[in-house]
Formats: sequence, structure tokens, C-alpha cells
Amino acid sequence: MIHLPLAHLLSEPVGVSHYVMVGAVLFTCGVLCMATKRNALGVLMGIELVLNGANLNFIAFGSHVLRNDANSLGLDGQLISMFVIVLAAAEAAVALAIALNYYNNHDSIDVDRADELLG
Amino acid sequence: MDTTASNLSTLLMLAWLLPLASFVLILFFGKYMGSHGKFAGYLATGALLCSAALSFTAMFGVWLPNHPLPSTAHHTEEHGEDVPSEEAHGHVAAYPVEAISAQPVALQTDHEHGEADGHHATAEHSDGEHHANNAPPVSYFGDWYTLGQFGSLKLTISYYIDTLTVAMFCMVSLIATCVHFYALGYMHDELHDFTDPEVTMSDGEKLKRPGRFYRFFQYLSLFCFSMFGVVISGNMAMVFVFWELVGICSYFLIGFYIERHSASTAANKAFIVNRVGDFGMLIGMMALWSSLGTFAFGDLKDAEGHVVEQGIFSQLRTEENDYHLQPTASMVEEQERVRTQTCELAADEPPKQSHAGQWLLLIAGVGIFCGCVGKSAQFPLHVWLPDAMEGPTPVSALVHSATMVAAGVYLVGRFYPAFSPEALLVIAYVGCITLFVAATIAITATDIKRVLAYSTVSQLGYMMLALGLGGWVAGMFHLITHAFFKGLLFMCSGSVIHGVHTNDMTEMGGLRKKMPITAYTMLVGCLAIIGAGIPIIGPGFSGYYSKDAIIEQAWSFGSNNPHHAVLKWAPIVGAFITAFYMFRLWYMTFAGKPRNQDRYDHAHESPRVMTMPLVILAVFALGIGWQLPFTDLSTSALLEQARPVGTLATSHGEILSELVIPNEHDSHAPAIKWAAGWAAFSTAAAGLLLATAIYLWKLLDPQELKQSFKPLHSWLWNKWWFDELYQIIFVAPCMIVARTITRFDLGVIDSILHGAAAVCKGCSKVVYAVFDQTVVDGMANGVAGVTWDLGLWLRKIQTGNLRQYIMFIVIGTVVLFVAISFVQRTI
Amino acid sequence: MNLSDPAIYLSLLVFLPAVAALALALLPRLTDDAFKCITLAVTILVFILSLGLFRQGAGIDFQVGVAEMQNMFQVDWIPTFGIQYFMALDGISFPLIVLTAFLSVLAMGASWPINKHVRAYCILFLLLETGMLGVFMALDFFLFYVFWEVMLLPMYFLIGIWGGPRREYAAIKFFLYTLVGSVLMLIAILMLYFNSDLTRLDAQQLVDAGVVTVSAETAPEAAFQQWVNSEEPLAQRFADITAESDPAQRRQLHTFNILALQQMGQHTDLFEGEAFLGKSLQWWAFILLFIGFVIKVPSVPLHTWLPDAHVEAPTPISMILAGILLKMGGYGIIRICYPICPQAGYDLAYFVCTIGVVSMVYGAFAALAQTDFKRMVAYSSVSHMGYVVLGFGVWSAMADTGYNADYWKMGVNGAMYQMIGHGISSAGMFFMVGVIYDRVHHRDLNMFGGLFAKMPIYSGFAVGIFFAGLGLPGLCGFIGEVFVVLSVWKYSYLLAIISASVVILTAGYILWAIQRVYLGPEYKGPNADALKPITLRELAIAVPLMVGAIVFGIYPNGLLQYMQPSVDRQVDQLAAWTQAYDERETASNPLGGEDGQMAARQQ
Amino acid sequence: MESIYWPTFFFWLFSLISCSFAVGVLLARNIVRMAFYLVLALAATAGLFFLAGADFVGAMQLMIYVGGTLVLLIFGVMLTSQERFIEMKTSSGEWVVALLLGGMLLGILLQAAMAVPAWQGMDRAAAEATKVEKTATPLGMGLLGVRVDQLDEQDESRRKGMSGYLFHFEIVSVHLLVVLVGAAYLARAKRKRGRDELAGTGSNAT
Repeated sequence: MIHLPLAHLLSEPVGVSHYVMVGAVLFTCGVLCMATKRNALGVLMGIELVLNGANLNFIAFGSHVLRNDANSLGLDGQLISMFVIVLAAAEAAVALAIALNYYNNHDSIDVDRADELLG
Repeated sequence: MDTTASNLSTLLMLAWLLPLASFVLILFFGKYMGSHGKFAGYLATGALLCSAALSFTAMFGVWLPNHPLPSTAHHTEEHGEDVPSEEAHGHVAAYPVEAISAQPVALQTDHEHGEADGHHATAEHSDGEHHANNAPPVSYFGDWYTLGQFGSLKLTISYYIDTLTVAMFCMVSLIATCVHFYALGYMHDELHDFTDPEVTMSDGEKLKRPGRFYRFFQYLSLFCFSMFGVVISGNMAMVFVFWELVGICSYFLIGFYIERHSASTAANKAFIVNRVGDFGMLIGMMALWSSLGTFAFGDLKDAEGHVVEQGIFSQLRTEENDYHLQPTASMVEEQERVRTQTCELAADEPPKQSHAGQWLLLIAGVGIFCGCVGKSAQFPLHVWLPDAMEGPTPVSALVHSATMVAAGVYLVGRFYPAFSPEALLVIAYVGCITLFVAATIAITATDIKRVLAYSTVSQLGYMMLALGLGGWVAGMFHLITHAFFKGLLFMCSGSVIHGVHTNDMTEMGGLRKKMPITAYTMLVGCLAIIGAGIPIIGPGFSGYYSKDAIIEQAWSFGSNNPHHAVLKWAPIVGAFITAFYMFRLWYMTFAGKPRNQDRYDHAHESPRVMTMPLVILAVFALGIGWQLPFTDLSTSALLEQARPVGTLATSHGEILSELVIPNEHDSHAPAIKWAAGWAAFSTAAAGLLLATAIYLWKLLDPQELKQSFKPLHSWLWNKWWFDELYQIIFVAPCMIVARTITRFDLGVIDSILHGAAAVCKGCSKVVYAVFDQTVVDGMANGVAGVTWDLGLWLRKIQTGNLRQYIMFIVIGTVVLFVAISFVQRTI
Repeated sequence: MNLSDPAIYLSLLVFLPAVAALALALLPRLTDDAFKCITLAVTILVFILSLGLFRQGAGIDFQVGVAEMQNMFQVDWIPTFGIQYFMALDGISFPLIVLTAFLSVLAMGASWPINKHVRAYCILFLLLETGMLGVFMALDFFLFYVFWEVMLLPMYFLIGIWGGPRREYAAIKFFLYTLVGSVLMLIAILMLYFNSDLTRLDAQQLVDAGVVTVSAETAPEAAFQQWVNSEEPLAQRFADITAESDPAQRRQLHTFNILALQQMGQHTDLFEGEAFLGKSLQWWAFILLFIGFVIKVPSVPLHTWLPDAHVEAPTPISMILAGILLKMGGYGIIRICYPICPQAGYDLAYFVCTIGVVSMVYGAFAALAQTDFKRMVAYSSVSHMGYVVLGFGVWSAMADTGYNADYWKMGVNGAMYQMIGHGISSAGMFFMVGVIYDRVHHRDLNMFGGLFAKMPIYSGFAVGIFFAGLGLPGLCGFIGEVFVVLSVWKYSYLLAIISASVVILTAGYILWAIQRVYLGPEYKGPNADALKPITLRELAIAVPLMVGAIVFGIYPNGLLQYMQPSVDRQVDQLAAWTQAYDERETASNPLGGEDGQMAARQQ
Repeated sequence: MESIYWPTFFFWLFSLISCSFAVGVLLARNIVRMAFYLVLALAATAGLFFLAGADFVGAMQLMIYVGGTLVLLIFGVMLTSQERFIEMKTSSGEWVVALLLGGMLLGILLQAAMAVPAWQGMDRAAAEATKVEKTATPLGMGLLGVRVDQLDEQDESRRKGMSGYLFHFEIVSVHLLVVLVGAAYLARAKRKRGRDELAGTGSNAT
């Protein structure tokens, strides 16, 4: 008889690994977003994805549901992810401000043209 | 038993000698066989057909009835690659989660166990039946003819027949027969006076010459004879003899168009590069010869079955030692002798028992492998193979599938029990580099045959990698499946070339409608080479089984040897690139719109004598990996029967003590199978998608891609500059040395005093010119220049482009990871 | 005339050409073709005579499987100095003799294009053949030397008169080189002669030396007694000297007998006294002889006569030069240097091997750079003969290999095989060059091309012969090279690795030459109209060479069965000597008295 | 066949949503769509937080991220959305490089994720036995300086961390304040100047 992997997949609890894998996907998507979007806001969205990927890891490592042992981050994980969320909010605000300013000054939000630092 | 042996050896000897007879006949009478030797083609084809018939008789009439395959019926989901001893693993289903969690633990204990056993292989058989070594496979060995005997030393022409031999005979003869039939159609230009479009005479005319139809078949016959000789060889000396003959046949065939300078140069290159490999092989043979005193693979027995002379394998893997590889006392002595020769001062020290004989074993193994590197076009001797495309396409099909390049892999497989784990590691790394380098070059090539040539090199890298990682069956299995689909691919490309009269893919396109048989058989070949199949459960094309087996073995190896992780990833990356360039080839040739309307209009499907072999080979390319319904017969089961002595065990390195070559059957563990299967499938699918996106859906523009990767493209387009590099570091210095030597000779001719004076004067000039001006000044200028260039180059990195900076960060991360995983070894 | 008498048969074999030469000199003026035909007939006759030795069980034959000297005969020549007319055959000399006779026929066949002073040419050619055959058969050192010189002069004239533009230069160079070698050899001969003493040999050794003849039934001791009491002048002198009881008063019985000298070198301390600069007599003798022979081989750095001589010599003489003359050097080393001076050979083995390896590499590199076709082939000879020197030198029966002589046997057999194989392939290569030189009168490699289209049969043979030179399996070059190379590792892995690398260079220069000459679209040089297909006469020369190359390539036993017993015997003797010598050395008895030696010998 | 363990089911559901919309963000060309996909991806991530027992963080994620930050982002999009910026193409080459590098990065990360056996999850019985506690109170206490989850910690070395996050909380608060002030300053309404003037007084403008 052929065992479908899927059947077994749903009957067992997931572990930290699975969360970390999802985090990895989010993180990679975010990085790629940053690397490929020419729109400054797109880059910003990439950053949000990256932060979320990281957050997911913190939560996973801190969770007792996924792994109950002494090495768990415990509450620290959640606290750190809270800080991350808050800082992300702040960062979004500032970055938006920068983007708007840049837009005002250059009539563009193409990051490829923001290369004035190039010597 | 005796009748089996004599039947087998007679059958195979006939199969082996028939092509020789055909060669001799055509050599002397080829010219008189019909107009331009038309019947020579039939003669050679007939001889090969008989060889094939004899080989298959040997397989199905003699071998299988006497040595039935073990039953594998209860392991359907593991696509027939199982043998009874795998029952040790139990019947574990492929649960992903459990698999992932279970595997590392198991491997860890394995590893600790190995270390606890100490460095001596002798202690290892306490590992229990899980590590039980396999006994020698059934084989027949005997001498036919003695070349020379000196005391106890004997150089002979002998045979060594086991399942592998018979299987190789069937494979080679089958493919060679197809190629012969195909060539009857392909070479019809040679049946009348031939105008060579690529050769212009000094008076501006194209060269006209009589056709050489019969010559072609004469060489083909000799080629097949030589290849059969390699396969049936019972000792290394005989292998070397036929090794050289294969080389010279390839010389003749690659240089078939002797009027073309490029062809004769390619032929020379092929032979000389092969000789470089033979140089290494000679060293390996010498090391073996002077320590073991024999080249024989098998044990020579007298009429009562007592062993008269022990062969290499039974000396190195004795039954008392549970078939573990252990250097013989004579090897230990020989290594000690070499060591004292190397460092005279250390002669008084007691011999180092720890690696007794292992270095010599390594030298022998790596030396023999050097020969295989040359024949199988592995890095760094891969440069000849693409140039070998100068030969007619049937030759390419033969060289690239069943003969020549297969000989190298075959020899590694044949010699396998004598390779120490360190030698295997060398093989694995060479294979790994080869598969990657060749695959990258194939991406940019536009000559349809060159793409296939590099794909061959890359696939050979896969085989070597598999063998080096301990996957004997995986490697040999891939050798056989690859022979079929690569033969198919080459003959398809030949059919295309025959139809459109160009090799350049940029002038093709849309040919699917004009030559449907070629297009769809080639599609089968492409799917086979990328290993298309339903992951984990099958079924799939033949390449799916063998390539998955390789990747599983790589995965298994990677889990055991974390600091050689690159060997685990290389085949997966390779699978991606393979899928990409193969479908790039197919799309560029057969899909889309014609790029050159003129050529398209004149294109036509090839005659039936050429398409029939395509169809036959396509059937095999699809199904050679399958188990024959209602029987236990499958290629992998056959190969499992041929498994060389003592290779069914986890072996540990002696010189590199952390090195573990995992047991091949461990790689069928569900966890590994699951992970490796998905990895292989997803990367291949990704490659296919990328090719489709670029060349079929045109989502990305190839020209634009080329522009954006200009440096990379030219790097690959120029084949990593290997030819130029070798020109600079080998050929040019050789010529300089040669000219220097000639000049030296002429200098002696002059009166000695006069000469001495002249030399003194010359020397001072040389010192001034070379040392003062070139070395001293050059060094100062060079340092300054390098600094300046470095500065300029580094400035370019500072583009001010946000997205590129992000890219650099990612690159940095990846590199850091890789670096750390390497550094872990030292911590 | 009783042809089953070795003395008559062998003398006939050697001197038939010389007699014919004399007859030619006395004959009235004939047409050129007639002279050539007569000469050819004589060479063919000699060849048939040499083939006659193959008939097993006939009155005179060469018995397969016998290691000792056969068909031996000796006649006093200059009794005052113990010089004898002493000849015999064994497995080492016999193949070379047949090769000489064979190549002489072919070379004479290749001499047809010669039109200048045909009579003189034929006379010198025949004299040359006598000299060559004599060298291989002579077992008296003095006789050997005489033949050696007899061969030298005709060669000088053959190059100097019938050669190319720079013939005088080449001839002088050849002559001086060889003469230097001969002089050194003469010094060594005299050194050995004046230190030899027949009376120090015991009965068995005298039998081995051929001084005492023994039949199968009689024991050596009995035969010895019989001989001492016989009327033979040598026996009487022997008896006289041994009658002297006071060792201080005892005179020495000097001899030129090569076999006796071998016995003395291996079993007595006669040649071990210090001669000069702290080195023993045999050390110096070895060096002098070795230089003399190695000039002939030729080995680097004494090889520069060869390219010039080859380039300037006419085609048949090049064939003889490469096919036979070079083999004399190798023959001298195996027959004279090693057995007579084993201790020096043992001490200098590494030196000899290095010379061989350097020649191989050097010759191959030099061949790579040549643009003159013939020069390239000449350098390839230097490279190929390096294998011979190397094979002789691999004295692997050492303490740390447990005096296992198997590998050394393989090396020496390989070297001998290489001599024969090279005799075929190099003669063939020079002939092939000669064929096109006769047509287009130039040899510039860069000005050929496309010969395959114009001369297909010739090109097929040429490529085959060149592949034999390349060492392709199935052709004669392969067996010798592989035997030699495989045997070297046991002696020195470093030399083995270097020597193995030569396979690459060989492939390089040969394939490159083939590409430039035979392949390609069209002929690029002058006289394109003269490129006619191969003639029947040329075919008649090419076919035997090609057949020889193939037969020796696939049936090595055909040669080894004649050669191997003698070679193995000699190697075994030397290996036994090595063991005895090492035991003496370890017993810290460096020079070993009579007693020590006897003890060592009894072991 | 065993019964479905619902948390696992939801895990796969949410992770599928979040991953696929993350990929959607990556692949979408239209900036407005990107923003929409991002909202969904982040919301699904919040679901994952809930599943992992971090209910408060999940709620924050929904409120601050999805409700706050993203609204901000969408404002940004609308403010700058002119026709030519909505879809800006990236060259094929960059795409290929990025995908290759990203693939490698992903490979490494996934490999790392699977590398540790202890991360593979508990068996079902243990998981069902694990009691999920509400975390809002402990988090609040933690921010005020008391770690309620570690009050009974015996290990001396671990008890050092018991002082909680009061200080960090303060710093973050101040930081937020500064940032918001800064953002307001940067984004304050300015008279839009022409390009010439900008070029002429470039140094004064900042």
C-alpha cells in the first residue's frame, strides 16, 4: 500500500522547524523584493516581509506549544517580536516620510535613480 | 559451472572479435565492396548485429538462467532498485516528518560508532549485519593469451565476466547497432564523390574527394572491438591495451574529415589529452604492479577450482578480513620503500604503521582514475570532448554514449573495490567540479552538438560523483540509462543537422512541424536526461531513476560528512542547470518560429533508416529504468547482482579519518529518499520553468539577459577559458622547452669554446633583459598596476544602487554560510 | 663444406658479405643495376642463412629455451695474446643478428635510387653488414673491437659520399664521436685484459666461459682435468702457471674472452682493486665502456651526431643507422658493461637510469620542435633508445626489494624488445621519410600536407609505422615501452613517473607530424607533380616492415621465446651477485679476501 | 488513519496563505496589488502567531501591522501613485540573479531549519497535553519589570534575567517618540519648488 505523505502530515503536531521554514520563505521573499523592486515603496514592503520572517522565528523559538524544553526562549521571544513590530511601525513611518520627500524633490520613487552618493 | 564459463567466454569472445573481423575485411577489401564500399557498411552493421545477438544470448540464454536475480516484488514503491539485503532496514513508509526527525539521529549514532571503532577497518565488522560486506559477485576469470611472463609476473590477455560485463556488452552492442544503422543513412554523402563545404583549396574551389564510406565503417568496427575489449578485460594491462586502442579509434573517427584542419586538430587534441590521463594511469598501474605483482581482476583457478593466482581484488579484500579494503603486506613494504627513497634521512625511522600501504593505495587509485579522467572527459581533461564534435554525428553518438567516455566510468566501476575512501573522495570532487563546470558552459553554447557534448561531460560528472560517493549501482545505472538517452539525443541532433544543414541553433526554430519524429523522440531524450518523473513514487523516464539514485547517495553522503556538503548540493544545482539547458535546446530547435526561413523551408524529416533507431532508442530511454513486468528483471537489479566485492558497507577513511563513505543501501532510507527526491524534482522543474519562461513564453528576453551578464556570458561562452589556459600553461611552455632543447643541441655543435663564450655572453644579456628588466622592473610596475586596477575595480562595486547593495548582502550571507560549514571541520 | 659446423656456418654468415664485396671490387664494369642486384642477392642470401638457424633439430640451429651460448666455436687467432676467433649465439645476440640481416635486405632494396659510384656503394654496404653481424657474434673482446671498427669506416664513407648537402660535416662528426667512443672502449679493454687471469676461475666457471668445452654427460671437473691435460696451447699455459706453487711468483693468464671476463667480474676480485681517484678498476672500466656504448645508443648528452648523420645520410643508410647501429650500443651495455663490471653497474645504476630517462624526455622534446622531418625522426630515436638504457639500468634486485629480480628481468627483456621493435619502426619511419624525399626533395614538415589524397597506400603504411613508433598497442613499440616503464617503479618511483610522462610527448610529436604531413586539404610545398603513388619496390619494403611491426606487436612470445631465457639467466646471475655482494658488505669486509668470496659464492 | 490534528491543519493553511502571498508580493508588478498581498500575508502570519500560543503578539501584529503600518504604506502608495510608477520593470538579468541568489539563500535557510532534530516537533500526546496560557498579563508585567514566568526559577544564573524589560520599554518609547517627530518633520508640507530652484539652492534645501 502506498502511504500518502499528506495524510500523515496533518495528524501530527508541527514543530519549530516548520515555523522556521515558513519564516525562511517570508524572509527570502522579502529580500528578493528588496532586491528586485524599483519602487521605493516596494522595497519598504520587502523590509516588512523580512521583519515578519524574523518575527516568526522569534515566536517559534519562544513557543511552548512547539517545543517544550529548557532551551526555549519563552516569553523573551514574544517580547522581542513585540519590539520588532513597534520598531517596524516607526521605521515604516520614517521610511514613508523619506519616500514622500524624495518624491517631492525628484518627482520619482525609483530607487535606481537615487544614486547621488555615487562618486 | 564450467560449461557456463566456457559458453559465456566463447559467446562474448565471438561478440568481441566479430567487429575485428569486420575491420580487417574492410581494411583490405573495403574498396572493392560495391561502389565506394557500400557493402562495407552492411558488413560492419551485420557484424555488430551478430555481436548484439551474441551478447543478448549470453545475457538471457546463459547468464540469467544460471544466475537468476533475487526477487524484488515486494518493493514496488522503491522503483525496483532494491535487493534482499535491504530488508535490514525494514519496511519503512515515506513519512516526511518522521523521516526528517529520524534520520539525523540515526546518522549520528552511525558516525560515533564508526569513530569508536578506531581507524582500522578490521574492527568494523562488529557493526553487525547492517554493515555486512558483500562477498564477491559471481564472475568468471581466465587467461586467453600471455604477452609476457617474468618470474612470477605475468602480463596476459584475459577475460573477466560478471553481470556488469554482460550488461555492458548488451548495452554497447545494442547502441552501436543502432548507430551503425543510423550511420548507413547519415553517411550516404560518402557514397559518391564528396564536396567538403568546409575546406577551401588555395585556388578558391571547395575540396572534392572520393567518398570514404567504407573507411568510416572500418573505424567504427575497430572502435566497437576496442570498446568490447575494455569491457571484457580481465586485467589492467589488457584494459590499458584496449584503452589505447579506443583512443586511437577516436582519433581516426574524430579526424574522419582529414582534410579539415579543425578536425585533425581535434583528433590530435583528443588523443593527446587522453594520453595525459594515460600518463596518470601508467603511474597507478606501476604502483599496483610493483606492489601486488598482478593486474588480474579475478582469481585464476585450476581445473579443481583451487585458486592458483590471486587477483587484485581478492588480495586487497580478503575473506578473512570480511572483504574490507586493506593494503597487502607487499603494499606496506612498497610504500615504505618509496618513503625511504623520498626522504633518505628518515630511512632509519620505524615504518609508520598507521597509514600502512594506504598512500600507495591512494596513488594507485588516483592514478587509475587519471586514465578515466582522460577517457571520460572529466575536469581538468574535459577539453577534448567538445572539440570531438568535429567528427560525423554517428561518431559523436557512439563516443558520447556507449563507448569511449563510458569506458572511463566503466573502469572506475570495474576497479571499484581497490579504490580507497580517499581516492573515492578525489573521484567525487572531480565529478562534482566536472558536472558543474560543464553544465554552466552548456548554458551559453549555441551549437546543438556542443550543448549535448557539454551535457555529456556534465552527466559523466554525475556518474563519477555517484561512484565517488559510494553509489556504485547509482553510478553504473546512470551510465547505462545515460548511454541510451544520450545516444538518442545525439542521433536526434544529427537528424536535425541532416535536415537543416547547420549546427547552429540560432538558425533553427519551429522544426517540430517539419520533423515530428525527431522532435518528439528528442523530447523523450530531454525528459529522460532531466530525470522527469513523479517524485518519490515514480514512474518516470529512465533518467529519473538513475539520477534520483545519485542524488539520494549524495544526500546520504552529505549527511555523513557535513564538511563535504558541497558534494551534496552540486548534483542538485546540476539538475537545475541540466533542465534549463536541455529545454533551452529543445525550444530553440523545435519550438517557436523559424529564425531562418530559408533553412526552415528546406528542412525535411530524415529517412526511415535514421528515424527507426531514434524510435528504438527512445523506447529504451523511456523504459530502461523500469522493472520488466512479471519478472524480477531490471537494470538496477542486474547491477546490484554485479556489485563489486566488499562495497556494500560503510567505509571509513584511513588517511582522512573523518571521511565516511556511506553504504549505498542507506541512501534508500525514506528520509533521504523523500528529501532528495523532492529536491531533485523541484530543481529540475525550476530549471524547466525558467527555460520555458525565457524561450517559450518569452517572459524574459535572452538577448537582454546576455547583455546584462556580459562578463559571465563571455566567461561561459569561452568555456571558462580552459583552452586558452592550457595553451598558456602547458602547450606553450612545452614548445618553449622543445625549442630550447633544439637550440641547446645546435649550441653544442659549435666549437665548444666558442659556444661557451657565446653562452656566457648570452647569459648576461638574458639576466639583464629577463631578470632586471622583466622581473625586477616588472614586479615594481606590476604591484603598482595591480593596486591601481584593484582600486578601479572596487570603485565599480560602489554603484550607489540600493538593490545591488541588497544583492551583495545576500551574496555575503550565502558565502558566509558556506564558509562556516567548511570551517566547522576544524572546530 | 660442412654447413652443420657452427664455425663454418657462422663464418659464412658473417663473411659472406665481405667476400662478396671483394668479388664486386674485382668484377669488371657492370651496369649499376647489376651491382645492386648482386648486392641485394647477397643480402638476401645472408638473411636466408640467418633464417636457417630457426630450423629446429637441423644440423645447426638455434634452440629455443636454451639460455647458454649456442653454436659456439673458437679458433686461436693471435695465441701470444690469447686472442681467439671466438663466436657464438645466445638469446641476446640472435634476434639482433636476424634483425640485421633483415634490415640489410630492406635497406639494399631502398638503395635503388642511388646512382653515384654504385659499385663503391655496394662494396661499402656489404662491408658494413659484415661489421654489424660480426659485432653481434664476437665473443672475443679483441674481435669485437675489430668488427666495431670495421663497421665504422664504411659508415663514414657512406654518409660522406652519398649524403646530403652537409654530408662532410655530418660524416666527420659521426666519425669523431664514434672514434672517441672506440678509443675509450679500447682503453677499457686493455685495462680489463691486463687485470684478467684465467687461472683464478674454477672448473665450472671455465666451462661457463666457454674455455672448457663439456658434453652433457661429463661433469665439469672431469672436463676441466681433461682440458688441462690436453695438447691445447692455452691449456698448456694454464697448466704451467697453475703449477707454480708460490703465489707471489705466479704469473697471470690474460684473456680477451668476454665470457671469461664476465666470470671474473662476477666471481673474483680481479677487477676490484683501486685504480684511480679512489675508484676501483671496474668502476673506471664501466665508465669508459659505457661512454663508448652510450655514444652509439645514443644518449643525451652524447647524441648530437645522430640528427646530423641521419639528416645527411641517404635513406637506406639512415635505416641501417637507426635500425642496427644504435642497437650495438645497447648490445654492448647488456653484453659487456653489466656482466663484466657488476659492482660498478650496481653503484652506477641510478646514473645509467637517469641517462636513459633524460634521453627519453630530451629526445621527445627535441623532436617536438623540429621542422625537418628526418630530424624529428632522429630525435624520436634518441627518445626511444632512452627506454633501452633505462630498461637495462633498473637494478631492482636490491636489499629493500628482497633481491626480487622479476621486475629487473621485465625491464631488461623490455629493453631488448624495444631494441628489436625500434629496429623495425625507426627503420620504417626513415624509409617513409625517404620515400617522399625522393619525390619532392625537401623535408620541411610545414611544407607538406594532404599526402593522404595523393598517395593513399603510402600514407596508410606511413601512419601505421608512425603509430608503431608512438607505442600503440598491437604494434611493436608498445610491448617494449610498457615492459620497461612498468618495471621502473620498483627501482625508483621518481624515474618511473618521469619516464611515464614521455608517452604524452611522444603522442604530441608524432601526431603533430602526421597532421602536418599526411592530413589536410592539399600539398603546400614544391614539386607537387612528383607526388606519384608508391611504387612496387617501395611497397615491397614497406610491407615487411609493417608486417613485422604488427607481428611483434601482437605476438611478443614469438620474440621472447628466443630472447628471454638468456636475458633471464644473466639477470639471475647478476641478482645472485648482488645478494652475495651485499652480504659481503654487511659483513664489513669491503674488498673481501679469497675466503670471503668463496663463502659468498657458496651461499 | 489517524484523525486530523486541527492546529496542524491551520498551521498549513496559514503558512500556505502567508507564503503564497509573500511570493505574490515578490512577483506582482503593480504596487497596489503588492500592498494588498502584503496585508494578506501579514494577517496570515498573525494567525501563525496565534497558533504558536503568542496571542498578544498576534493581536499586535493585526492591529499595528495590518491596521497601522500598512494603512500608512497604502497612503504612501496613493500619494505617489502616478501612472508611471505603478508598474516599474526590472531587467531580466537582475531577476535571474536575484532568483538564483534567493534560491541559494532559501536552500541554506531550509537546510538550517531542518538540521536540528529537536525542532521537529513533539508527538501528538505531548502536544495535546501542553497547556496554552494567555500571555497578555505576563507580557505586560514583563514590560513593567516583573517576569512572572520566571519567579520560581531556582537556577541562579537564569534568575539574573528576571529584571524584565522596563528599561528596554522606556528606550523604545523614547525612540518611537523621536522617530515620529522626525517623520513629521520630514514629511511636513512644503511648498513644492521647481527643479531650477532646487538645483540652485541644493545645499540650503536640506
